[in-house]
Amino acid sequence: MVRKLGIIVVALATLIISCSNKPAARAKKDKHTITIAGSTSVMPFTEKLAEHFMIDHRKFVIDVQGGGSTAGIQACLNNTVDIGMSSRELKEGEKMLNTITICYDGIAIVVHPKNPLKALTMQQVSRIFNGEIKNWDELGWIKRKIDAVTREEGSGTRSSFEELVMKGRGIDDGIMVQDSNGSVKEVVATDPYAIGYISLGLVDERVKAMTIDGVIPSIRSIKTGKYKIVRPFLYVTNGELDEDGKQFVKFVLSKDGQGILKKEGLVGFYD
Amino acid sequence: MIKNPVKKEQLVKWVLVTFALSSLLFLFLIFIFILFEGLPLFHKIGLKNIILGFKWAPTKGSFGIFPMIVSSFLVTFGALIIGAPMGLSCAIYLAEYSGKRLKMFLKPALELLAGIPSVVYGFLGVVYIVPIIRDYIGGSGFSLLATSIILGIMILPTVISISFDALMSVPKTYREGSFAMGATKWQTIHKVVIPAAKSGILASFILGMGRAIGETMAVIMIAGNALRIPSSILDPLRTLTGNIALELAYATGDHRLGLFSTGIVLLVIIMILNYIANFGIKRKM
Amino acid sequence: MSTKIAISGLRVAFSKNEILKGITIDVHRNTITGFMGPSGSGKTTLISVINRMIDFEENAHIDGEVHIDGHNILDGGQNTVELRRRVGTVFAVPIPLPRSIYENIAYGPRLRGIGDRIMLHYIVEDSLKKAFLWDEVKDRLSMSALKLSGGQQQRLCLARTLALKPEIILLDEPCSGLDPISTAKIEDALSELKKDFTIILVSNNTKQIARITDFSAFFYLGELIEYDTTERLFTKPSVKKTEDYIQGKFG
Amino acid sequence: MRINPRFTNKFVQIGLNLQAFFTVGILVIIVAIICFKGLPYVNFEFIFSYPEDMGRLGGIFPSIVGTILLALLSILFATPLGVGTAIFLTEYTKESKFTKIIRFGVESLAGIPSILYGLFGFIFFVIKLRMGWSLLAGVLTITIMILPTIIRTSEEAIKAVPRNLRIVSYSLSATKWETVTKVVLPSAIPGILTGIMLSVGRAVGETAAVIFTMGSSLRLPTSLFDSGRTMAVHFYILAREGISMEKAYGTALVLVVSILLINVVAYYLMNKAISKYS
Repeated sequence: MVRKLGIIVVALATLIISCSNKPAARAKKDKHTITIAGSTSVMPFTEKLAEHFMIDHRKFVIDVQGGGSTAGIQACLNNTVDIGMSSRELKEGEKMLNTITICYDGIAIVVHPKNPLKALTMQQVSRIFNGEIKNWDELGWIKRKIDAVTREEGSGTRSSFEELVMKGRGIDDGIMVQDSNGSVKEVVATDPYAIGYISLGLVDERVKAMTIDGVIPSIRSIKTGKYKIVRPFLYVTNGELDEDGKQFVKFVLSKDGQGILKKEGLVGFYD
Repeated sequence: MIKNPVKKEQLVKWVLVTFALSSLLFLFLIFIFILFEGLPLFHKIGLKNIILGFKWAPTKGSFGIFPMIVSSFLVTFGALIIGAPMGLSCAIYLAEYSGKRLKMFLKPALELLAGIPSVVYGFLGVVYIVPIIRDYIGGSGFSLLATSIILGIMILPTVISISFDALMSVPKTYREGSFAMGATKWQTIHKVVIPAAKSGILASFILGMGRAIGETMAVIMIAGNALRIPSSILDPLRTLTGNIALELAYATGDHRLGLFSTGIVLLVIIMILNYIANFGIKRKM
Repeated sequence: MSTKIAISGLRVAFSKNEILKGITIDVHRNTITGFMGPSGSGKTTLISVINRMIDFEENAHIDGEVHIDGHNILDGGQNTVELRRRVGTVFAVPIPLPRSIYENIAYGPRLRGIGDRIMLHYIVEDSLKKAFLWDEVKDRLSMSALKLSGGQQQRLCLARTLALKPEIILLDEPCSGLDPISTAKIEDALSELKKDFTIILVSNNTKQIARITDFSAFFYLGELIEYDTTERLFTKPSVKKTEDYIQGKFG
Repeated sequence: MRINPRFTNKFVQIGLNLQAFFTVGILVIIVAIICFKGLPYVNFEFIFSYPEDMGRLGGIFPSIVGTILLALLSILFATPLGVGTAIFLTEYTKESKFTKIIRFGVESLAGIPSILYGLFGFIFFVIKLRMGWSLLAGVLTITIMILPTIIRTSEEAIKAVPRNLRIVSYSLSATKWETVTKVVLPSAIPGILTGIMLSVGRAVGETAAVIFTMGSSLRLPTSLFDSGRTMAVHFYILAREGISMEKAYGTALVLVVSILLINVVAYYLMNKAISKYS
């Protein structure tokens, strides 16, 4: 009994010690593991790409994690992941990383399908999120409070939204906050009086994308540069990628990979 | 295996002491690491600016969490307003009115439900409570009211179980004495049993508060997480726990430190509540 | 006849309450010695000193010396585990361990490191035979000991003690809760056992003491009133108190 | 005005009856909703196949494995620590300042909300010890979280073992440790198992502490350093991101049923432990 307990204690201790130098250990352990983490906006698409990639490359294991753009970039800087995902441009202090733009994504302003309004101006959107416009009747609908939903501090989508739409105005504190594209969409899809912003790739029949300044968000309008609320989806790497990573990135940028992204409503490099 | 029994006994004792100390070590580590991460920000920004500050914009240098402290207390009291009377009357029913068989069945059944994961409560809140509030009362539904209802239900098992034990531990002679003086059952319960079990019932409320204030995932699903102090029960709000869970995965630098200072404030509140429940009240029992 | 246990000037107090007030007595090898006296006389406390089970009582203060084979067992360096192997105890209420009959008997030998199955089996059979229980349980050794009757349980406890191969056996009113038949069986067993062991029988039953012991001691309120051969003590007690007790005038 | 006390008495009795059934009703409804909504989607395939398209299609097999691994490994670590502590507190020491401090530590650990365990696990195991989001980080965090439950239930169980059995064991020349392992623990096992089962239930249902330490990778974890997703986390993500309500209900059903089963076993063992000595 004593011995058993002893073994357990020793095992526990060894485990804790052995994992303090784990990144190196893992790199050696399995040659074909690629770890990717970061933006929750990019994550679902990366997962899809990985699923397809692994069908043809059975020896590969691709580990895709969320965490957010900033966390992904930090993890990349610490070498805890092979590839970081970001849904915003790099900031000062992050610029030493290599970036690979895998595609572009529009940010759609979405409302519930029952909402009769079809178009807003950029100005109106920013005033809604700034808290200046509080009721739908100010925009020509019923007398009912607007349930605006934003993303949380630190999100790449929010950071792009602030830069492209708010242009320096603050987002009001009274506005609801959700922590992913999916949860924003879920609120908008269930609340007829809600408005939010999500990745264009996630827009489906459950939510309605608004025309902004007369332009409907679509792959075409993004390509032609008419739709302005667009941000890049980036893969960031710290120095050169290893061969495994290169193979995956090559697949992502290939016609097949880009085709998958296009099917998801993203704007790639092929037509 | 060590043959000398005396030496072996000594060894065993030391191993067990180490095991017992591990709990203290873990508590210490938790405190140290949360404090270590969060305190530098208190130093940098100032205690007052964090605890009494109204603006939370960690990427822009504002770390005020006063609205979240207020909101945490609001949902906790909201949960108590809903859960305490329901839980207490359920406990009174179980302890004083129900038959032995029903008691044997209901009490464990209620306690089993304490095991239902909080995310399930949150999910049902989103699917059922939030739309009902939105359609029939107003607002977006993601609100203080919805959160209080869900938390109120979540603390029921805690309140029921501990109040029940407190009521059951009131000696039979108290009741018999009261009946002998011609009191009705309710008069006995109301004037004799409840006062005698008062500290246990209070402890159940405080432990329920502890559960409500610490709840996270269910809360971020239904609270709406807005940063302002709600001005009505239909407004969305963000609790301390919600703040941590919403932003932890994303945060770096000062932002992360800000979440750890949120953690410190939460930890302090919880420790005070636990202290009151465990040492202030139980001791009198 | 040589001395096995020599107790001198033994005082035991719990907090300020003195239970034994200076006891001096010699117990002889291969005899049955009866300790008798009304409740509160300190006889149970006395035997709990001999096997050092008194260590588990809180606030016990012990003074004096208890020598077994010339060695003071109240010494700080005494190995109590070893002592309890040499001094076996049977308690007033039979307390079988919640396991099988076989495992109850084998418990002690196993602790001493005896793992050999044949050896263990021999010890179990031998001990049960000596306790006059073998015939009743030989077919159901794997049955839970808790299912035995009270009398059988007490003989099981005796057998369990015998399996330790002790030198001394302390019995604390072993027959207090038993029917006459079970009592007779235990008494028969004890009379056989004194050939190999030194036995101390604590009892409030003067007739039992008279029936089976060689020496008797009478205790009263923590003091040893009289100690002699059983025959002499019961026929010509030198103290009036002893006579009154034996005749059942108090107790 | 004075209301007739007999009337009040009857009134209160009826009120309490209704109230109690209302409360029980709510809780029954919760379970019923999960069952009825989830049942159509739960089948052999759902349980044993891999998820596709982030869980929109397919089953929940990896999250079931992740849950089992997390729960089993956590109790593997927490049980010796917890039972050892309980043995120390009950058998090896008298009540003193020292035991008071340890009890205070245990009580405090029990009161810390899971998000703070998540916060701690994240900074300590994931970041400082560089485990990354991994099964190991999750296991160690949950180990600390369930430790108080195991200590408290084991202590109760050990205390319930009659003192007589210990005395007998000592009288048969057992040492303290032999007495503990051969007599006390075997008798206390049902009670200890109750604590373990309750802890398993807690680990299975936990989200906040798990998501920040074990991560949320949908892969089947194959080593301690792999990230993984438990059923509770999977359910949370499915429901919150609106990926699939059907799969969410299905997952919720599997989750709730397993927790209820675990708790029922715990109660069964507890009753067994109680009836043993009374």
